[in-house]
Amino acid sequence: MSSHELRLEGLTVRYGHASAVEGVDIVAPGGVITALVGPNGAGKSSALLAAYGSVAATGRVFLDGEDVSRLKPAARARAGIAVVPQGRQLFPKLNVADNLQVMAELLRLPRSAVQTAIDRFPILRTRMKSLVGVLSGGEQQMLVVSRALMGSPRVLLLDEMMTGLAPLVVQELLRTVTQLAGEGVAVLMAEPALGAVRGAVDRGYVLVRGEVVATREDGGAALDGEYRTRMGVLKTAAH
Amino acid sequence: MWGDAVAETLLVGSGLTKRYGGVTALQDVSFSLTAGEVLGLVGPNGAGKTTLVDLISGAQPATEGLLTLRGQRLAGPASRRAKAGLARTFQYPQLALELTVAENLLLGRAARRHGTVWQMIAGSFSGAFRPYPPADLAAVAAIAEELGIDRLDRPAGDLSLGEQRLVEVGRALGQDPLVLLLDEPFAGSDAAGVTGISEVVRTVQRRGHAVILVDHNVDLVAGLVDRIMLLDRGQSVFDGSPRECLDSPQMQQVYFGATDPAPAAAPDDAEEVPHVVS
Amino acid sequence: MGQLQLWLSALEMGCFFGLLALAYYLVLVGAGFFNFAIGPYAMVGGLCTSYLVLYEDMNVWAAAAVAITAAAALAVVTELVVVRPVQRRSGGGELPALVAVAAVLFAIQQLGGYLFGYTTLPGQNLLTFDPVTVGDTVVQPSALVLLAFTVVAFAGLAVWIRSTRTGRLLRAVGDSTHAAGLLGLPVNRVRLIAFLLSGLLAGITGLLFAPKAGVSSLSGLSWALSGFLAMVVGGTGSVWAPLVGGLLLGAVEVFVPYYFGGQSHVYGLLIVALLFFALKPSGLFVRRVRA
Amino acid sequence: ALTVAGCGNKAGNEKPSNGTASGAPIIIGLDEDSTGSGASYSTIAGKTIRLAIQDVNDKGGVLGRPLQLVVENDESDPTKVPAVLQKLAGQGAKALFLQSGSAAILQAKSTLTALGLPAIAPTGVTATLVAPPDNELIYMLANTTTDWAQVYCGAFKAANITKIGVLTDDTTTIAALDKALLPALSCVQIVATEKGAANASDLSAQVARLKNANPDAVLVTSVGGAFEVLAQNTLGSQMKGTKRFSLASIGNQPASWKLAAPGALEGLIFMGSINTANPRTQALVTLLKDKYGKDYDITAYDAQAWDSVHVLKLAIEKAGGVDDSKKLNEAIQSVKGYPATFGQANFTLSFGADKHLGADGACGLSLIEFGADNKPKGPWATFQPPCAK
Amino acid sequence: MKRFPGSFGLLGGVVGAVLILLWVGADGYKQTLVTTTATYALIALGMYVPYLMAGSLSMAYGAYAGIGGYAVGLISTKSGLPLILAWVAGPIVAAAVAVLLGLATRRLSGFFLAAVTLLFGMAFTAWLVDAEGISGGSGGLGSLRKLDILGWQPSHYQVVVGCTVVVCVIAFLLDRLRMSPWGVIVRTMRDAPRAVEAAGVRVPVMNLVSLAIGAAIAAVGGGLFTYSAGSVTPDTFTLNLVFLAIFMPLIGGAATPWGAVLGAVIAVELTLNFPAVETSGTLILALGVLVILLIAPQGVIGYASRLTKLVGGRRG
Ligand SMILES: Nc1ncnc2c1ncn2[C@@H]1O[C@H](COP(=O)(O)OP(=O)(O)OP(=O)(O)O)[C@@H](O)[C@H]1O
Ligand SMILES: Nc1ncnc2c1ncn2[C@@H]1O[C@H](COP(=O)(O)OP(=O)(O)OP(=O)(O)O)[C@@H](O)[C@H]1O
Ligand SMILES: [Mg+2]
Ligand SMILES: [Mg+2]
Repeated sequence: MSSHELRLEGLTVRYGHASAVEGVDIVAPGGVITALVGPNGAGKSSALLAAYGSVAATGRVFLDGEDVSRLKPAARARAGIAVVPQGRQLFPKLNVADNLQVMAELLRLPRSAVQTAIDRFPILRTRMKSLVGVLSGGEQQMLVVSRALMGSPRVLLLDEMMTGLAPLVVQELLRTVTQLAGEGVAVLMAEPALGAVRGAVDRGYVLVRGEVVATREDGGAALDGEYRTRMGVLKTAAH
Repeated sequence: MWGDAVAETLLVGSGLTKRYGGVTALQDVSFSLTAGEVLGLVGPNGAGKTTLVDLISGAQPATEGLLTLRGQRLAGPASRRAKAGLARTFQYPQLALELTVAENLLLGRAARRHGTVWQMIAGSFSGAFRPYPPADLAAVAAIAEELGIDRLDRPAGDLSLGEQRLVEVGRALGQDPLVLLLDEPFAGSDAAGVTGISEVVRTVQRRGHAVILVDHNVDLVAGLVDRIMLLDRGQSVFDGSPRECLDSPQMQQVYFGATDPAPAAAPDDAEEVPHVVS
Repeated sequence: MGQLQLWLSALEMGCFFGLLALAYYLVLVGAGFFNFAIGPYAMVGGLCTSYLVLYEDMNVWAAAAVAITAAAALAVVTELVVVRPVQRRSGGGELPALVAVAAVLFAIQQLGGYLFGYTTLPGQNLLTFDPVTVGDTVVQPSALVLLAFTVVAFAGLAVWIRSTRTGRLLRAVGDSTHAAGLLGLPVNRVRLIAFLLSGLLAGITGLLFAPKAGVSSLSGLSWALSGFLAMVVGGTGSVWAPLVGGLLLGAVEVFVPYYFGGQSHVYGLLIVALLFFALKPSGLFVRRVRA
Repeated sequence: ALTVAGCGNKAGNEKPSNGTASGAPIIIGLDEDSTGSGASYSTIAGKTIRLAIQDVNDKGGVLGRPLQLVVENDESDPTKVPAVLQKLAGQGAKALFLQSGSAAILQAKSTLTALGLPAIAPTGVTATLVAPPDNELIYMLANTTTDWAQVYCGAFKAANITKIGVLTDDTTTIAALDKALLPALSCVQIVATEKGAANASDLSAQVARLKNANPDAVLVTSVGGAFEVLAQNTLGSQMKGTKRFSLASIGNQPASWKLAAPGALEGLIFMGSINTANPRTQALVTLLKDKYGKDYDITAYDAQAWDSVHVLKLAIEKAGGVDDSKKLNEAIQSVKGYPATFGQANFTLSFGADKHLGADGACGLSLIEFGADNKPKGPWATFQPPCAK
Repeated sequence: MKRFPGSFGLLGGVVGAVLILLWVGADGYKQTLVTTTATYALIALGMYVPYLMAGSLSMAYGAYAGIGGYAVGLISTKSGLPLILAWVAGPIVAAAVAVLLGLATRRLSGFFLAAVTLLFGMAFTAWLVDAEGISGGSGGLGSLRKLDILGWQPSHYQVVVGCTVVVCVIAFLLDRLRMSPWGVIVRTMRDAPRAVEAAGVRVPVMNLVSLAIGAAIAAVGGGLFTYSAGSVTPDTFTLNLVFLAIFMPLIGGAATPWGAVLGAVIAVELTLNFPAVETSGTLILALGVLVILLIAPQGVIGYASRLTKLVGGRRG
């Protein structure tokens, strides 16, 4: 059982002139769950997408010590980086099976991978031939998650993965993710508030206005406390 | 009138049913909402919450069922119901991405002035000669302040998804609705957003209007609502006070999972979060 | 009844409209975009062949090969030089790219006129055999070839789109270019394939249909509009939708004048369209999803 | 591939030179649709206008001065016409040739009045072009539809035809022409009138209706081109044995004959204006063949373009110059008995204040029959218009 | 800028108009260029509200311009009414027709609407040819009266000035309309119609209103052209013109109505005044459009404002 690692060095993302992420250094080691918390618009999604390669960024991305900054998203995906993007990044007019099949082909996985992914959530199996666009918000989110867990990722980038999912599903998913982390997968999850996932998080970063303002290695509760103080401080500082 | 003594009944739905071909998304759901009441709507994924919001707001026609608002039958296209006093947000934000945040917020206000054909025609003239009604601008500024939205001149497309949700809530609030329907407003919100949205719910409640709040963050919902309705597979399986609901076997079974008890840090969390930054 | 001739005409027109609509459909599915330059590609396919045969004494097959290559090349150029840069530079906006292809439409028409002349040229038959006689109706070889090609093209593309890897990618990219790009699907390559195929298809279609009434540089616009109408009537819900739309339009074009008098064909078309769209505002085949 | 296909169709568009004429050039404007929907026929005449001007200049010009052509392209778009005419006038044109689609020419009339410049529409066929309003300054050469009606009637009578069907395109040009022509065909009963789109790809429905009406003959009225040939192809295969008549355009567009299915034009009779017995026609044919090669088929367009230039030349000479456009206009109106290059040997053109259509009598016309090779084989034996003069 | 919305565009428009009028002077050709430009600009402005703001592409603009043109023609030749009434009657009739057509197609959107309105445009031309008694048939209407506004008979130059004024006024008003709450609603309809419905505005009805406004403006343009050209025929306003009108705002910049005006100026310059004798104006225009879209996909105005922002940004 090998332990993987994702390392972002001096990562910067700009949209036009506005900078969303400004030279952050983030490490997500295998075996633990690393959180990236920050208020809305802090740049969490931008950082995660930059790690996956689908927004233009400067800085370097290392997967298990290897520089993958030059690789395109498809190549990074094949190298083992999986992403649960924020929002509904699905193909609404394709059915559930085809949505997964497209990803399976991108990752060059056998057909059986699609079946495995569908079986991750019972609802998906019953809706296998439905167009994804008619599913409920949560059902779509389940599809996004099971698509990301296809194959055997080395790194999981989870952007607000629990959005719109019922507690039952959240618990189930947290167990899965914790288990994967235990198997050595590097997990980096972005959340605007730790809430329900607090207990599962091992360490993390507080991101504010594109910059890392704090790092905690001592568990989710500590990170959450740090985040809350920081936000409180920021709020009063602004007044 | 005598609404002070006995809370007036605002919105009543009875026998609401929605079928898509073979799929029954909603089955014979009834509810009633009094003035000043906040109703929480929870249930597992695919239970029919969004469908119910769609049926009430008129985004989709009901297969069966009847709705009344203040005793008047509520039917027809979404716009007519909005004029009657409904406002809603969408589970996935529906903003005009090329317009600025301010303009998106303005839509809620603007629509009030352009509801009828004649208002639309008149609006096209008055708009050409007198573009900005100061009252609307002030209202938009107040809403942005309440929700903590800043930099109003950015295109909405430049916002992060969480920020977009907030704008969506602000737009609905701008309509000053009798009944505000919020579909998962807390999803992806940070602490400030949660505070802002909770504030919005309270504001509407204070005005003597009602809110239907859909969200999976049961702790937050429980802290805000007067009553919770639990939906499962399209049917209403429980309707009662938040405490009763959280403790009910139905809730344990269909929502939290039969074996698990309710999540550990539930109630204090709900209290805590909104206060962090205030 | 002697109406067999009319049915044949309707079928022939229908196949032609359907094929053009299929070319639209390919780009629509693969790039999420209405490519109005389909008509001019078809025009080039027909006109270039005729020109080369008539004025350069080329063999029909060689000329056809040149013309179809030219049409496909134009489609590829449209994507590489016009649509892609314009979309990138306008931040994915739909309108600038649409206007750009409308400009491409006019540019190709005018260049076609400049290169091949402004007169209508007779279409060239790829295969010449004796017309087939059915009762008192005569079926021209060109019609048979067009019919056969329609069957092959639709069946082939239906299978391709539904069950191959590239076909599935095509649908995914056209459905949400954003999601596709985000995940790392080969968006550019897939779009290029869509354009290339539609160019090929349009080129061949123009060439096969030209014998019916000739082809001139200005056929591009009217063909673009016919294919567009067929596409819109059929809807976008299925690969077969363009064919159904095309056949319906073909039938309308033939039978409306037949029953309501040739004087009123424009009015007839309008009324039929109004009635049709009142019942089916999004065409015959739709894939409905929540907004 | 596209460069291989480099083109021969630009030949003949070069500007005429001053030839042997010296003196200050007389500027003539040409509004030519060289790239729009009328390009396929406008350019035929445009080419010959240039040829005729070159010829005039080579022979010493007009009043010793060369004619100089300025050309603008309106693409048959009526909204561009006013600007194009103004532009020509701005370049010093003293008279204009309007060689464009007829909607464009119709739009030009009022601008002409505003500019005060006389103009000739060499190949115009629609009487509305020179009918009021705003017709003081515009002229046309060919016969009127009234003359055509007479000729057709004679033909129908000679061939024992009492019921005809009409197949027509949907252009405004033809709508105007039909309006004048069809009522004048009172000698026969019109049992059906069918219309098809000018860019139609299929006319079987219209032809089927015509067939149901069971006429003795079918008259196709169209601006020519693909529509005409498609009509003849369909008629040829579905109404075999029914006599077919047509207007002039099919005869004037040799390029379109190739569009016809083998033998589809055989027996078709059209309203020709080229009569090889006319010595002036013969001279022009020689000239054209010298210029464009042995295979060149002369058309009425060539002859009318040629005559337009010469009528204008005559008028300029009569007016003694071009400085006074009113005088020039009157000079055009004073041209009488000009022996035309088309029509029969004794056919002439005359103009007047009320006569903006040059043709004198029906001698400008003759009915020509197509042969099995899809080419005109010669005058129709059954009937020819009487030529009184 | 906040205090007087639209002043920036107006300033640019007025300066441009004055420069153009100075350039024109007494030259008849240049005057005609201006009236043609004004016509194109008005038709493009007519498309602005429904097409660029609301996102519904109607192709019936040839018909709307035609109605404006025939209003001038009919009032001039078949009635004794003051000619100026044509610019009241024409736009009203055009708006009414647009509403009727819009009602018939109210469930259609996007390209479905384009398809049906395209057919309507063709049918309208055919009807003009057929309705001899009303429209003068294929020959159209000519020999029009000159304007006589309470005894004042404007000269040709004054008409030219009038055209530019009308264009500037309409562009300015549309610009303000775009920024108004009404404009916000209409612009939201394009991307988020569900949100507009949910806010209480009936989207199909609002669409009708915007289509009517567009048709009325286009009719003003058709009337101007007919008046200055002196005649109108069924074929005067062709499908080509509709395509031109679709091009123009994108050339100039779709973000403001002034872009449509600038686009019209460029389109006329490229098709009519470009010194490439005897080549196809359409070809030059098409290539011009492509070049502009490749260099400045937001149109010339968008490009210019980006440049000024860049320069300003450097300084600031
Ligand atoms: N157009 C449709 N066709 C078929 N099934 C549909 C359609 N729309 C909704 N459904 C189904 O109806 C059910 C209810 O959906 P709804 O969106 O109301 O769920 P929800 O309670 O909002 O769930 P979530 O919490 O995931 O948002 C789902 O199973 C969904 O797949
Ligand atoms: N496409 C874009 N164009 C311009 N600015 C953008 C774009 N996307 C995001 N931004 C801006 O970049 C910043 C970071 O956005 P990002 O989506 O990464 O935030 P986030 O931390 O994920 O927020 P949330 O919690 O709301 O998802 C925000 O200020 C946002 O406004
Ligand atoms: Mg985010
Ligand atoms: Mg939902």
